[in-house]
Amino acid sequence: MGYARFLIGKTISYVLALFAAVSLLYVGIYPSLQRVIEGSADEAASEFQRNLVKSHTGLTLPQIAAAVATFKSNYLAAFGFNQPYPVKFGLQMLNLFEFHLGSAYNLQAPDGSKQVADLIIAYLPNTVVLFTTGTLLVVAVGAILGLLAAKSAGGKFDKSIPIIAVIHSSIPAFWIGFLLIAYFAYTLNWLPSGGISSIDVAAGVLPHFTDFLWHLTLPLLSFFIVSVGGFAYVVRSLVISTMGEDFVTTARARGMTDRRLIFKHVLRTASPGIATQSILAVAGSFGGAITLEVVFRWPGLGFLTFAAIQISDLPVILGTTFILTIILFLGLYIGEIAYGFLDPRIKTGD
Amino acid sequence: MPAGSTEAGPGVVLRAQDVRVYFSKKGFLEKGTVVKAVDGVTLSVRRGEILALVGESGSGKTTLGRAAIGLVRPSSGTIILNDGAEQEVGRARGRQWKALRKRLQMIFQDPFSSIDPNMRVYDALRIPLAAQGVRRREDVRARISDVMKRVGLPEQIINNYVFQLSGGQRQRIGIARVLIFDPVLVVADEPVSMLDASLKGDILHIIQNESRTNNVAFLFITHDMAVARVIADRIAVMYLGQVDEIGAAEATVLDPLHPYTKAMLQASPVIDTSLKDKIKKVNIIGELPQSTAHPSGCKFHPRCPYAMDVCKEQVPALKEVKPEHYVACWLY
Amino acid sequence: METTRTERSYAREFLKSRSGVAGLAILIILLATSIYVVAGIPSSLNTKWENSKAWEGNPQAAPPVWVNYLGVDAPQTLDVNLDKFTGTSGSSSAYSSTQTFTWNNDVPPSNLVLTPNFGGAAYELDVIWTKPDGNVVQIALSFPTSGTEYDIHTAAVSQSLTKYIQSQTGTFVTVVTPNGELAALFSNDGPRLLNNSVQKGTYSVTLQILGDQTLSPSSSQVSLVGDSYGTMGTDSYGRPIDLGVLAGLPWALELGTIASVLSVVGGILWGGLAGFYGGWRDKVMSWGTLVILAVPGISFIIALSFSVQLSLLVEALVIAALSWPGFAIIARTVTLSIRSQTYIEADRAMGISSTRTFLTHVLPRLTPVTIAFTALSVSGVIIFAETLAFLGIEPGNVITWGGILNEAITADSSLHGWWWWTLFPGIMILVASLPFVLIGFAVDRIVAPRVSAK
Amino acid sequence: MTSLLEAKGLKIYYATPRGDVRAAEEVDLQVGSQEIVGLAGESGSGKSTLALGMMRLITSPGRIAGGEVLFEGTDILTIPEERFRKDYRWSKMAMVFQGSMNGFTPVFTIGAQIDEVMKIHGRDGGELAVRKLLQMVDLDDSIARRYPHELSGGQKQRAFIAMALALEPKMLFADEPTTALDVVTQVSVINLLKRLKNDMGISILFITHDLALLSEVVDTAYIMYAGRVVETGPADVVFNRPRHPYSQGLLAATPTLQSREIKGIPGFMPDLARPSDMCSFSARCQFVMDRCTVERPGLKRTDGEDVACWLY
Repeated sequence: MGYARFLIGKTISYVLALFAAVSLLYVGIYPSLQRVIEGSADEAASEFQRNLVKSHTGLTLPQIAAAVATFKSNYLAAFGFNQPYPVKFGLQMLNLFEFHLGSAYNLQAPDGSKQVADLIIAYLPNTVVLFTTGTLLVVAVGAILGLLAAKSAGGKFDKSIPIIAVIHSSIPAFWIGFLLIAYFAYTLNWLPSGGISSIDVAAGVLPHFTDFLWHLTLPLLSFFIVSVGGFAYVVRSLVISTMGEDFVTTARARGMTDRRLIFKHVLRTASPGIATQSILAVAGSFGGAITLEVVFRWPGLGFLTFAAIQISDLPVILGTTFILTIILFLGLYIGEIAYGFLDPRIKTGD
Repeated sequence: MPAGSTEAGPGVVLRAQDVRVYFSKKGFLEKGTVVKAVDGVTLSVRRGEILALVGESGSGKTTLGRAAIGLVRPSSGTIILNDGAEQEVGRARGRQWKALRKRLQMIFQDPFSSIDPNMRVYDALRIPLAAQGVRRREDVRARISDVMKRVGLPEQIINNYVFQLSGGQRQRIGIARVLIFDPVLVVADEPVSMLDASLKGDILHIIQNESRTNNVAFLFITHDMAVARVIADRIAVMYLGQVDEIGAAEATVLDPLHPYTKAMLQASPVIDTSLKDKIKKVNIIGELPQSTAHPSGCKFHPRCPYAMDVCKEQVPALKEVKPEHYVACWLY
Repeated sequence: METTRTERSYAREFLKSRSGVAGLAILIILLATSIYVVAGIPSSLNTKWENSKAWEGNPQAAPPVWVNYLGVDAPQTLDVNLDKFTGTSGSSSAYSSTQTFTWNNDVPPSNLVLTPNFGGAAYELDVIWTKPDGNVVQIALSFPTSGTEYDIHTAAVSQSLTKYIQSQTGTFVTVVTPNGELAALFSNDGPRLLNNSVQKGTYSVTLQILGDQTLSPSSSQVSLVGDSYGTMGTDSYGRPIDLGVLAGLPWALELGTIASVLSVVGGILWGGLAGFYGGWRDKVMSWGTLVILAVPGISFIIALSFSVQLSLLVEALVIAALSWPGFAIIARTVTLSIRSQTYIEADRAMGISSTRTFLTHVLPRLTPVTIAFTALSVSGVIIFAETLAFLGIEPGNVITWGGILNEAITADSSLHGWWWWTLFPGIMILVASLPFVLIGFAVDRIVAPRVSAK
Repeated sequence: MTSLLEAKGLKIYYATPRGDVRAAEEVDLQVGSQEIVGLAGESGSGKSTLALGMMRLITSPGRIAGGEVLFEGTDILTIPEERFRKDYRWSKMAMVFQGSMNGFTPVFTIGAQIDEVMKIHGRDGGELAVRKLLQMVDLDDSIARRYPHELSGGQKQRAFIAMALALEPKMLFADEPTTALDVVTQVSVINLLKRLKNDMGISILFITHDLALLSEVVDTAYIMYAGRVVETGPADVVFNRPRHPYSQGLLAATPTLQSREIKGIPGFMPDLARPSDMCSFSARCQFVMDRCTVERPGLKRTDGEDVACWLY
């Protein structure tokens, strides 16, 4: 009951936040967005004109020109051109949320479509796979490392955690990618240097999948190396502060083994805090994940963005930015929900 | 009009009239629940008197104390400060409110958290003065050294950081910060409950001394009947936001009227080694109800061994059963 | 007794932390280097950097010079300067200058660049190249232009060398690669000229200029372009990586400092005030924090860069505007714990204004945290900005490590084994961030707000 | 009466940058079977440290620096930690803390935690066993399904006592178990402790700073000051005819319903990191003699009790 209320409250607050974040985005990209819409109006109009001419409707040239002009102004009207700003804002936001992202200047989806939405649909799953696997790995291993460090606070293992955290904070993800490629792909020849899979699904699902994992290894490893230290450090601090609480002494007095105490009681108690930190970790590692796609030519949204930057394909850049906002936002939302689920005070509605 | 308010004579510095403080705990998409922290209290404090407000946690004594000096705004009722002219405390705002701060003061329970440990003693005393417009260096010096003498602090600690001091010394500074204004009324919220036994006596002496020699009135909040007896002139016993009994300290402790007061006194420990193999009987039933669900009628009736039908339905008013000794109970 | 500390004891403790002091030392070195760069490297470098023509004299994609010590034979560039000319002037003038040099590498250089300087119009330029064994190779150029660079790709040079190869091998060759031509200049002579090993020893170069008017020949140069360059090698345009790495330092430090000071101070104040106010203002402000947290910084700036002209200040402002939420969240937690202390209420009871309460109790507690975060955040901003540059988003006219790395990945440097191209700019990012991280962690350990989340 | 628990010359030190803080120094203490022994003193006197030490719960930077603790004749300080954890901790000697209010892990239900303590010591546990324990401390069955934060202070304290009884221990350490409770609730907890002694034969070491409360409960009393026992004997002797000036001062400083006035004890406790040869109370004692500042008095038996003072 308490949790349901928490859930509804958080959902409303997050949806409003998403709307606000996208509005902010809208303001930031306003000039280029208008250019993109006008560009796609032009393209649609010329497409329309071609069709008119091809279908031999018997219209005269001036009639065709007039029809095309009407078409174009209708097209622009759907995006609120020639309307007051609030209406324009509303219409364009609506189009954004309906994924009417226009068509790319040059880039194409594997199926040949130039629609930005199609491009994103083609590239999105790869980003999700890389990013969620990476985050789960970092959270799981980081939590264990942090716990072990806290357990032996002051010990050798514990002292190495800050070092890992320093590495985390001073090395860009993509550069780690470079180093790993140079070593594992070109020096040792163990792992592929990039790409997502060199075996077609037609050759069988299992070989395709193993090859996919094969290609996933290095980008995942890079993501892991860069993110795990910082997260472990945070977990360590949280656990150490939890270990100072009264219930730890009493639990020890109850004859609990240290292992049980730390892995069950302390971890579970610190878990809402860890969830919050995961949220921040997700937000923080997002940029790094995007650049890794570039380094490993992993065909996800980051790679798509990079390709679009190289050739100034504005519609694609705007589209990926919008989608990445939503993905990041979902990550944060899931973290928040997990937090509520883990804290009994929220569960019981206190 | 309930008794207790009738004593609006010239000696009264503060009069609370049917004061209620309700907190609404309103969440998102949620019907607000109301916590009735103070639920219709009428009492008055006389000049230079120590009135002890005794009750268990959740009785509303602290909220009443805070409301009395204007830190919490009452939901209804009036609180009148009578210091030469009458002034409404509960409604004061802005400059008026700020001016009240000099005359109505508060001593807090925890000497460790009520003074910023990172401050120097001098600043801890200087900043409140500055806030009230005392800025001349000589004036500040003079008042600080005077007040430190009054609370028995050696002058050489003035440049120490607060964190370097012991709990007893910190509580003295807490009192000094209050006395430096020469207030009319001070709410002392459990000022000795966190101190070691050997320190309690000294702190209580400072408070007693201020009330006798400087005519400072104290509203002394405590959960401990024994402390109340030692320090107070009068005792008011609170239960679930209401005053059940009010009278002279000796009379209230030695000859309590309200069943709840009696139970509290039965429960209070005494030095008595003969009790060691006996199960102590306390004439009270069950536990304190939740803060949001107060019983109807007399709020004590579900726990009262003498409860009658009338108790369930009607709220008893404070009655003067003996001279200057009021009780709110249908037994009388 | 509580352990609370004064500013001075913070400083003392910091100086006791080994990593903190190390960070401080690195930072001082970096700052000194930046001052040297700003003062010593002309700002025209930035425009020159983008002009690939300007770097043709350098070996391209060459490893650093010190690889020679690692057993790799990669000759350095050797400049043979010819400045003392002797000869006759008048309507028929002839000048010449000779210089010797020693070649001890097993491989020939990667290019030969001839830059004659004679002022006026000459009708012929000859290079007489004498190998240690005495054999002479002659290169002739008709109507040379003073000040122009002639290298192995120049047709006339190529023709002269082809002729020499034919004379030695006795066979007719049509196409000779630049490698072959350079081999011809340096190898042991004979029929297998192109496959013979390099002659080690003293070579002599004579430059002869013939003209029909008086000329003023001066410092001319024959440059034997090596296969290694500088301390960090070159990229595929021949631009020295070490120069780029140095030039990128002030930008990174400046941007990092401005952006992190703005974002940390802004975030701490925002979160601190939210926590201090409490109530609905806290709710609104925390929600505002969430909004910015939900904006993916990198993509947002990428998109923005197509609407707004980036400059150092604009980029710093935008990065700051997007990166404060983390600090706000932590500052809010710290402030909430301060606010629950009774001394905040005590202040109110004594009529002390809330502004003053914030200044005397909250701000001092937030200050050490702010210092720690500012330090940590500088490294965050540097990495963020270099990441953007790596993706191709940077203000025009600056040299950035991320930009160099961007060119490296575009040129497939890993595939070609040009490790120096990616290694050094990356290390530089690490070196520039490291002192801030070390200082930040050291301060953080000392002030240890032990912030439990939420 | 043979003693169930006996500390002999127990020393517990905490390492600090200023040197070892001697929280407990040469403490001798006995708890007989089916006896409630009281341990009183102000903060910093070492009374809580002593209980933690006897449960072997002192963690770094603290350490047990000497002495022995006998439980049924076995020195429990020398047996391996794992065996002590399994065979003694909670199963033979349980503990109720001053902070028992916060003694439950906040994220598990009360029932689950009581059940867990039985399971980890090889008992069956189960819902029925939990319910029986809760009934023993007058708590409703529904408490088992609640989270700690849903309970009042008194309920939590009683639930914790239920958990302490889960393994039927012979010895219970009760460290300020009522300090955070209201007086009425305090009585119910005290009555509960008395019932445990009388009905179940459990021995209790009751630690508190409240002398009045102690006088109503204990058979034998120990008064501690600055890490040492200064007076000990049967309750009626210690409370009715205290000998040590500190005990006298403490009684005069304790507010009870009988008192019209209470007195403070001037001065401070000495720095426990700087051991000296004098009587540690000498600086605050109104009867101080020359001898007190050069030689420390040991516990001496006089009139049916032991007191460490040169006056006797």
